[in-house]
Amino acid sequence: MSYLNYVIAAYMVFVVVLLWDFVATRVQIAQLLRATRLRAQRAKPAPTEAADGGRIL
Amino acid sequence: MNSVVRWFHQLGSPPTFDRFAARWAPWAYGSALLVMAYGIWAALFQVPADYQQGDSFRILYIHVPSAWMSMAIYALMAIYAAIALIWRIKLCEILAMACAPIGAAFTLITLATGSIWGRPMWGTWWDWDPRLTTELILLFLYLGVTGLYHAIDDRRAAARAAGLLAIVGVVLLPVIRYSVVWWNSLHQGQTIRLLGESSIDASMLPPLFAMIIGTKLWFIGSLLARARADNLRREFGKDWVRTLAETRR
Amino acid sequence: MSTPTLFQAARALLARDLRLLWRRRGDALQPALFALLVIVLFALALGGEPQLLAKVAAGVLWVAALLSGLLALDTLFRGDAEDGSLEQWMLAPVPLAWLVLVRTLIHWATTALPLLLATPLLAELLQLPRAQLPVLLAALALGTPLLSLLGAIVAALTVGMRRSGILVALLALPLYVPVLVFGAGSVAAAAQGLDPTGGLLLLGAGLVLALVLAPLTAAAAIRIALNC
Amino acid sequence: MSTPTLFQAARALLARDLRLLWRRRGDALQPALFALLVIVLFALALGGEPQLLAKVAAGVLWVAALLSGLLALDTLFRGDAEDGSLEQWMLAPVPLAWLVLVRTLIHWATTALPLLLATPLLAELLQLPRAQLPVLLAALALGTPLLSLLGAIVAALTVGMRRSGILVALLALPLYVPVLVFGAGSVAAAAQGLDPTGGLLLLGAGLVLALVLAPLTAAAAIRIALNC
Amino acid sequence: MPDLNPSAPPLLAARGLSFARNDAPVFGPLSFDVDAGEALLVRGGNGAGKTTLLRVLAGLLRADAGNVDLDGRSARAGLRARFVAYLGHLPAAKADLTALENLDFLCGLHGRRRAQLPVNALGIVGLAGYEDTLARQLSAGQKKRLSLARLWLSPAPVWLLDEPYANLDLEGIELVNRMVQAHLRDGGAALVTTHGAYAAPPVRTKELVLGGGDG
Amino acid sequence: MPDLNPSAPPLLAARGLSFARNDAPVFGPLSFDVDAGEALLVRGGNGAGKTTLLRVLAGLLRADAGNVDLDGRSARAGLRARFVAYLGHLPAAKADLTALENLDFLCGLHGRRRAQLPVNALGIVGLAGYEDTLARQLSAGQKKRLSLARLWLSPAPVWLLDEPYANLDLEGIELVNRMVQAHLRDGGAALVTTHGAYAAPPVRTKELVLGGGDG
Ligand code: HEM
Ligand SMILES: Nc1ncnc2c1ncn2[C@@H]1O[C@H](COP(=O)(O)OP(=O)(O)OP(=O)(O)O)[C@@H](O)[C@H]1O
Ligand SMILES: Nc1ncnc2c1ncn2[C@@H]1O[C@H](COP(=O)(O)OP(=O)(O)OP(=O)(O)O)[C@@H](O)[C@H]1O
Ligand SMILES: [Mg+2]
Ligand SMILES: [Mg+2]
Repeated sequence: MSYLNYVIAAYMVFVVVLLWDFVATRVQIAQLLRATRLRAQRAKPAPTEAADGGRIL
Repeated sequence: MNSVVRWFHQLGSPPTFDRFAARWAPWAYGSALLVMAYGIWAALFQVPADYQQGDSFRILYIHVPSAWMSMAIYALMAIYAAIALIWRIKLCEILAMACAPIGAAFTLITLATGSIWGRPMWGTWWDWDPRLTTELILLFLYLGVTGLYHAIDDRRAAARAAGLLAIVGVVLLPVIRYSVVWWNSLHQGQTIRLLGESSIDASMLPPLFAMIIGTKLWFIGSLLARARADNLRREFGKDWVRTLAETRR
Repeated sequence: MSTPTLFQAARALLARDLRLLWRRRGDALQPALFALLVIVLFALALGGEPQLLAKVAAGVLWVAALLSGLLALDTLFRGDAEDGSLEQWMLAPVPLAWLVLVRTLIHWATTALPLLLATPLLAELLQLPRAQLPVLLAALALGTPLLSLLGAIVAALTVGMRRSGILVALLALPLYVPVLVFGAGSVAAAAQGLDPTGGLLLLGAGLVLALVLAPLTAAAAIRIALNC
Repeated sequence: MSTPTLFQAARALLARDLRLLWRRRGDALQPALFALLVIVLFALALGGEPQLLAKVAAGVLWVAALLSGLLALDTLFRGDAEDGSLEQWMLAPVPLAWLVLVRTLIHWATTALPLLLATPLLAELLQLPRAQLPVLLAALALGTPLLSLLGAIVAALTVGMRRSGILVALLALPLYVPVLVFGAGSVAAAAQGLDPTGGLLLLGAGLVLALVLAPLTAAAAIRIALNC
Repeated sequence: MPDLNPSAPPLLAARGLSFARNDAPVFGPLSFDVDAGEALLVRGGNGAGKTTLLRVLAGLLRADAGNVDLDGRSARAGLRARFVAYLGHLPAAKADLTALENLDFLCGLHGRRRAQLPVNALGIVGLAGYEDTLARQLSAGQKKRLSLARLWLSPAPVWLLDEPYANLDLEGIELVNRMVQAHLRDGGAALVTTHGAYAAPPVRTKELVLGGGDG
Repeated sequence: MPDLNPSAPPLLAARGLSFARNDAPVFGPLSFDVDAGEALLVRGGNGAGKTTLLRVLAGLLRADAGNVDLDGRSARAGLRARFVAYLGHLPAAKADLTALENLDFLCGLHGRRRAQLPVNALGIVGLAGYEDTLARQLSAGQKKRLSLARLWLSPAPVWLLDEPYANLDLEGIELVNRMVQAHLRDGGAALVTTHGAYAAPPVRTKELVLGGGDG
């Protein structure tokens, strides 16, 4: 009787879960750095908008 | 103990830790890959098939190291959490919380591989055997710790609350460890001893060693990377993060 | 866009709920996890005899689905009532019943659907015979939205109360019993080799009826509960 | 009476809780009623086979007790947190852990005790063999306060959260599992004619330990959860 | 927006309105009109029934007697929804959504005034820079300002404001007054409960004093 | 009650007190003294950190740096409990208990001043006749008055009052001022947050202005 399928499945699980562990962390860090950059960009033109908004009333 | 605290304080400045983690995580991942690549190759192609279990016993090489990691990581997490609670060291909070998802991952691997192994060996995917059950509960505990951590806004309060839960959950560890001894069980008893006389064949040991060390190294890499991510999230908006984001384009 | 159309209001509600769900990602899995926990508890309490377990599996799964739905019920309107959102719903230019229907369906999709997806795994844990799985899935797919809609009425009735906790459960369970009887009954019928379609058809009919009537009733209940 | 003694504070808390209970009389019975409903649902879902029922009776009763305790957990500190009472507890000149202990014991007496009293009836409904009843009662009498104390830790941890709902269940159940294993295990042992005292003694030891440690942990958790 | 034609029916008219809780009257039969461009200050001590009156007018509570006309037509659910915006003690903001997301949702539910965007509204109420802050993290006054932003976006001509000044700083009080002024200039109307401890908006103002209570 | 001896240490002294949320400072290092018989008005716009400061002083939040001395001794949980009474935004009253029952319980928990009875305190804050009314049925201002009654009964010499004037009518504002005055005359001290929109109590008063926020 061959147990090959089971062995392959088990090793796949191992690889996939560890891969998830690796990729998820990388994505998190990349997202954080991107969000930081976006925020820095948005911070520059923001003040004029706010001043405008204040004068509408 | 004081020297430990001092060491954490020195490493504890967020930019310092970020640099440290960014520097060493790839090394840990890389060496883990190397060691595990050897281990898996040897386990799959070098070790002879077992006369009773055929090829299925090759699952042991990922099942057992993962099972040990699942418990060791929990213990480490509880230790970090205790240090964080007592001395209020921020780095330890981060490290403790970074342990939880990795521990959950290894627990998941243990459950899945054990379950896959159990199908040919016991003729069932799952059984309500004490060891299997307690391992499942361990998964819940990990999920509970991460769940609690993400359910609270203030990062420090969240880490302390989840850390407290982690410490309370430590009572479960001996139950998992000795479940096979206390109750009669389908699951294998203590067979593998790394030091001293082991009841399995000596030729089977080297790849097992490799996998044990490989998973440890992977854990270190993952811990550093996850702690770094959390550290960045907490420091979001700080100047040093902004310069980092600009330079790492 | 002076007055929003029904569709616009529904879209706004959907966007809001998905955002909230994303912000608390973990919560989406919780009903499924809870059902898993009930099942674990059961298996442990029964001491892990496989034959016994297989016999009670379908029943345990139904009870688990029902209880996790019950626990999730509290989040249906409670939060919106406490922060005053519900007041604003009542003041909105779209019918309250429509908002209730949309909210209930979203709630079903985010709480019961994950459970439905996890059912094959849970069934395996309880060693449910494979042949019964399709019937069980069909029964749950028809039954859980029905439970959500019936639950909406109860949640609406109790929304004005500070701590409803167990009262919700007490009010909801009698309404849930027929669903349980037909749902678990059809699986039991399949287990005995009988034709399960009768029970399933009844569930389907109940679902259609509830889709129309339950939101209207729940909207009326909200108006009563908030003392209008 | 400038600063109240421990005893005075406990008495004030007891008087308050009894008054609140009296004002919402119905709530006191709710856990017992909920357990009753779980049991009825089970009996319905299993289609009423007496033999099968008798076999699973002790397990179902334990699960019912556990779930009803779980549901009641939300009322342990939540209400006091939301209206700011818990802030005042923290500012009181008596230790927070003491107040937590008293509150937990009152909560046990008002939620779990009625269930305990109803157990003989519920056991009859499930056709539990008479001989197992004393062991079941002893196990529940030792187990439910232990569950309440462990639950207090979880309730305290989640008290700062707006909607904890199922998270409470997720956090509590791993802690509850050992209690369940020993509690249901001792009844199962009795059913097989073995000596159940081992499990009961372990429960007793756990209870003594929890009486000391749980309030301290829960008090620390409250301080953390309210961000102190 | 209703026109300012003086022969038009009043925007909001109450006739013989009364409310009782368990047969104990909270406010007696009241009759009053509020025209477009006009504000009604509802005064009264603590417990006088101000909140109750506003909730009755909004349709959140059902009056025991009397009726409410909106722009000459008897108020029913559909009409009320298009005519009335209510600002109560509760923030109606989801604690787990950001300030901007909350406004987006409420605009989807209630519609919004042409040419008004949620972002600008936040700027107007002084929450510029708080777009991405979760509502739970706002201070008491900031939460109030968020509610004001919702009000500002609402297309309804009748504003029911229950203690809009509470928790606001001086600049915030000034903000409410400017908002009410601008709203009335556009042909809206506002009912404002206040204890008289604060400055009233500098607009055409009627007053309604509720007795009872202990104030 | 501490004596009024001028050489006595200040009743409450903060030294280099600062608090940060997720590493963002809410208020900078603050140092101030409050002597017996003295009131400190904490001013600042919405979101300036007034509430946060009071919660830190009460020990509900943990300061990041600096320390608080009460009557010359470093503040720890036990000492704080005897010295500090806190009135925040939340009523700390059970909705299902009557006004009097709520006071009874809080006196059991915190102790009470000699010669002060809960019933009398209700009369003082203008809730005479509401003894047997459930707290849930009180109006916004009446709930505030119930909290004031609790404060009045507390034996603690340091009062921390977070926006005590909000929701109160003119007579209620006057009541708070009279209460603070009487408390200071007895050798107590009070910290009061306010937006400056209200009358301050006519007593020896210091001021602390918090910056930041948007006010
Ligand atoms: C879902 C199913 C399973 C789970 C959750 C599981 C869990 C565990 C755990 C937690 C350990 C570590 C115990 C310790 O070191 O104290 C372990 C070890 C081990 N497991 Fe499993 N297991 C499962 C299935 C299996 C199966 C089917 C086999 C083989 C037939 C197996 C063979 C082993 C062996 C040989 C060890 C090493 C024992 C030792 O020497 O310590 N396991 N397992
Ligand atoms: N839910 C309720 N059930 C019963 N009585 C209530 C309820 N809410 C308020 N009351 C009572 O009705 C009266 C009017 O309350 P209302 O809230 O309208 O007063 P208010 O004028 O808004 O006072 P405040 O200035 O204090 O907000 C009060 O005497 C109050 O005690
Ligand atoms: N739970 C919280 N989490 C994160 N940030 C918060 C939280 N509570 C308040 N903040 C922020 O901290 C700052 C100070 O808040 P605080 O409540 O102390 O202000 P305040 O001076 O009392 O304002 P107000 O006059 O509006 O009551 C604000 O900018 C607010 O957004
Ligand atoms: Mg009011
Ligand atoms: Mg404040």
